[in-house]
Amino acid sequence: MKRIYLDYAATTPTAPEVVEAMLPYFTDRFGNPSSIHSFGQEGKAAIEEAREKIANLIGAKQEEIIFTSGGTESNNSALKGVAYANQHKGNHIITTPLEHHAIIEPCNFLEKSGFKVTYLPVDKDGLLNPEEVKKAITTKTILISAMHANNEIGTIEPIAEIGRIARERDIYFHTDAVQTFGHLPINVDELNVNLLSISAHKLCGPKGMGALYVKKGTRMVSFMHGGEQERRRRASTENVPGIVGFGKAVEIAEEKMEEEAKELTILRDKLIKGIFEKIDHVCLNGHPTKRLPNNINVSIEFVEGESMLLNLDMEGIAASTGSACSSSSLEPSHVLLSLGLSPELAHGSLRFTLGRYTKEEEIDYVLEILPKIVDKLRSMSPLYKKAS
Amino acid sequence: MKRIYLDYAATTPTAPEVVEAMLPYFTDRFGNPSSIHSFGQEGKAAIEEAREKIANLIGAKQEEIIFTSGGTESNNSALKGVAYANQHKGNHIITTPLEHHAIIEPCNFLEKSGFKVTYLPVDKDGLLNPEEVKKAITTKTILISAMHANNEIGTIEPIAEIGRIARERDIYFHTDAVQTFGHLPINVDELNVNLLSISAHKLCGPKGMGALYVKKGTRMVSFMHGGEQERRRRASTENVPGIVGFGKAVEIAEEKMEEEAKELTILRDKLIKGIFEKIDHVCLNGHPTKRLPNNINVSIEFVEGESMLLNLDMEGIAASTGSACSSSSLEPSHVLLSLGLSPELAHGSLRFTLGRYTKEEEIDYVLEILPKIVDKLRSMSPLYKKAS
Amino acid sequence: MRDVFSLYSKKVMEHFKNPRNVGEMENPDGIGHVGNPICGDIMELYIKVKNEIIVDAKFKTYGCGAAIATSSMVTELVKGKTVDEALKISNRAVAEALGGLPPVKLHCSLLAEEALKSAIDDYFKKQGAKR
Amino acid sequence: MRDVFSLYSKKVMEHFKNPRNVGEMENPDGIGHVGNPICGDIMELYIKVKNEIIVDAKFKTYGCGAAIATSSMVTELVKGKTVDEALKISNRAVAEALGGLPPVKLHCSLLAEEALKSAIDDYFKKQGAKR
Ligand SMILES: Cc1ncc(COP(=O)(O)O)c(C=O)c1O
Ligand SMILES: Cc1ncc(COP(=O)(O)O)c(C=O)c1O
Repeated sequence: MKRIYLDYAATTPTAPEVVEAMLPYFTDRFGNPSSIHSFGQEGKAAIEEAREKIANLIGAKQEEIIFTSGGTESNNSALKGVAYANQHKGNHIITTPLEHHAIIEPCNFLEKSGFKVTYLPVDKDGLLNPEEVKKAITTKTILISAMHANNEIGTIEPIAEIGRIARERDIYFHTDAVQTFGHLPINVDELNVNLLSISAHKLCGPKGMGALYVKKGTRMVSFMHGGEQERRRRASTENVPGIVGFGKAVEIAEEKMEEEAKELTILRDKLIKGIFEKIDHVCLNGHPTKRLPNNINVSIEFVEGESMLLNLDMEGIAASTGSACSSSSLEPSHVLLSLGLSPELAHGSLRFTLGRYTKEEEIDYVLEILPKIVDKLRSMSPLYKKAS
Repeated sequence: MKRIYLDYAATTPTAPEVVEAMLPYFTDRFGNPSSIHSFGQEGKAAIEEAREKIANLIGAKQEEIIFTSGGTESNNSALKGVAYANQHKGNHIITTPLEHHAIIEPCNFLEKSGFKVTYLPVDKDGLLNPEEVKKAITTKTILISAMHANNEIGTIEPIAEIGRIARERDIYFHTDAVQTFGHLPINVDELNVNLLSISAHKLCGPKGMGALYVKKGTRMVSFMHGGEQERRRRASTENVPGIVGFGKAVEIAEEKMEEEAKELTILRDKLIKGIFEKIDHVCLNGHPTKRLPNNINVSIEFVEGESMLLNLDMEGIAASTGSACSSSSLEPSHVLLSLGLSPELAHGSLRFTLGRYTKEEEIDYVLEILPKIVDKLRSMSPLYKKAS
Repeated sequence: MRDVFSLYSKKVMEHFKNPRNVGEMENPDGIGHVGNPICGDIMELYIKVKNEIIVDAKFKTYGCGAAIATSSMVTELVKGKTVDEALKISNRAVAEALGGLPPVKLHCSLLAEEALKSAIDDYFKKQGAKR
Repeated sequence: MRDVFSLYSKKVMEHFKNPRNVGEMENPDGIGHVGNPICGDIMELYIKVKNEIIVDAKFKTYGCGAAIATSSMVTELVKGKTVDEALKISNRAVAEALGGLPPVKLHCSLLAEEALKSAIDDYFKKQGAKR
């Protein structure tokens, strides 16, 4: 059976060109970049080349890019690093209820050590209002963190405006751009950010590889303590193949980004339209237009997400849900709940995220299969009975 | 020119079999292990298989292994995790002056937030004395961390005895086994450890991949906050190819370890003997017999380490030094200084670390080249003039 | 179906794919209704009892894979059992009959047990009312 | 030599591999001695001066690649210069003549500058003593 992967927001396949680029750095040019011999120096040269590509794509300087082990580490470093280093100025952090766990959990951790965290309100489409940021700021605010686009519902946030507000008040501003980097144009100056998190495996790069942009002059302490790598800002032997692969992924993204976004938007809108035509009692989650080009998130009433996923999987289609049942926490997606969705609708959510290798036939296939699955599940749902 | 790599303690080439094992997980079985669809579940199955291999090799249970991004993260997690979680019991940590920066720096960081750190004395061969551990323990001691074998001088420490002392007193005991895992037999019960750090790239596995053994029941807080991966103990999308590669590297190590250790010991002793025969004013750093099978560390008087390295590199030989000049700190190796070596001798240190692909001819070649280099450098050294 | 790489055992997936005894029942002797949409699991269980023996069982379930499979399994398990025997069917027995459930999904098997108890309760009540 | 993957520039490596003017000098007009083994760098610089012009320079150095290369370079730079001109040779000039040094190694070029100043100082002292 052919398998159709529509879960690009969770992770992407590593592009063959990326794997190709990485290969020599495993077995041949395998040196430790801290070593002064040629094995080390060729590794060093390779990571600096990758760093340059990443810096260029977001309009940053090379020395403003720190490699990390992924988006989660970038977020942990940014939040904890700024919080600890600026404690003397204040203990207040502003963020949003839409953030990935990799922001929420570090915030929870910081709250335990004396920081206060304010979560901004969001509207029903998951859009932030910069005016609310102004209201939330106090004299103790040292950091604002708001994601560039949401991983579940795809809503793209007014980061530049929020950044401007932060900058005017001299407050550090971080954005989690894990879902947008390599997919939408990013310029750190235009976005007015001090820190920006990215992760390679969301743009057909390798897993376990990320980076943090840190604007020159930003006061922060290290998160990963040890050796002198990354100008003493992130210890541990550099993952040279990973970094090279990240660089290659960025090179490809730079080239294809614009075209890919256009193509995916067409497929995205086709899938949304098709679902609405073929299934009743459906709603779209996230903003209808300020939306990632590859994100479809719908709630389908009277059926539960995981059972839809399993049925899709049996037909070879990989998707995702915000239903509790997909996590060990037993609570549905905090993002969907923050939009004001009922738990029922949150449990009935289904996310398809498209990507570089998605074909139109795959969308057609989903539109053929999904309605049947929904019918089947509704026919055994005690909720549907009552509603019909 | 043929290149000879004798810096295995810094990093190792990734074994071709390991790369082979990783490949399918980049492009084909690339799913996110948290996803419930088949792409995700095959990734999940793969990481659990690797976890089992690692657990088996050290006599641990599968659920006691947490994957990390490397030895540094394992050490940071262990130290900070135990310190923060046991703060109510005490604020005293005991460690050694031999530790890698990935232990020393987290300790420095913890000292800034109210913890006290005691560094144990070591003898001239870098050996710890378990009796000193007893003396250092106070009622506030919550954690002891002592490395299994030193990365610079190769001395193997009496970890089991130190562990016994810690266990009798109910104090958590961590060991940094980055240099021994996959090279020497390890059994966590025999070593009496609660936590043990390992890193894949030191045993022909991939860079950017490590693990932490955490004995069941150990009280600690997470270091990397975010999603629910690794039973909520280490967030971030799992580096599936890295984990699979780590598993494969461990599988190979298990098979070859004993034989490799024997062979390397012979080559090691040949190189040490040869250096002493061919060069005067030389001393061996580290313990003569309680020593890693692959480690040669000598100090060569009147010449400086980096200039030896560069000359070796020009002849195709990759080695390492504890001289200041190899780091940005401008201070010679803290490990060599802790043995009581004069700064001069520390600057004149040279480390060769052998490994799986080292051949006897390579050792012969070093013994042919090194004396010439030392002669050349001594002839331009103002120190040698005065001494001769 | 690629059972090898599934969150669930072969048996769970088999019951999930082809759930037994789905649907409503006309004139059931007992109805169990447990769960709520907030938790993401709702189960309705219907039983038909003759001479203290459960002769038929049906269900309707809104929920995850484990919820549907346990619903299916519990209806299979009760058929032919006396009411007293059925009361002794634990959630563990249901999970075991399915070849095990992932730890995070064990609570779903509780739902099945509760639905069964609730249906039998309802049966007792109705019996009591008849007398 | 694989300059492409070297810590140092081509020029530095060239001077490191074939340092110019290595050795002691008989009856030098000035000797500079700077650095100490604790820091890992020691440099001795000898100059021969005729009519206020440095006609020869030699060195002995214990130290890293940058220390040796800057020693070699500074001896090349001073030859043919007047003592006053030589005094103006900065560490930056030495580093630049070598095509740059890695940032962590810039202090080594300071050593060369200091050795030169110290040798000229010594020359002045000896001149004073002669008068
Ligand atoms: C918005 C966002 N932030 C952070 C992360 C975490 O990145 P990683 O899995 O690379 O740690 C993800 C994805 O997992 C994400 O979608
Ligand atoms: C003893 C020891 N501990 C920790 C580390 C750090 O490991 P990693 O580079 O994988 O972070 C190393 C090597 O770099 C080491 O030799």
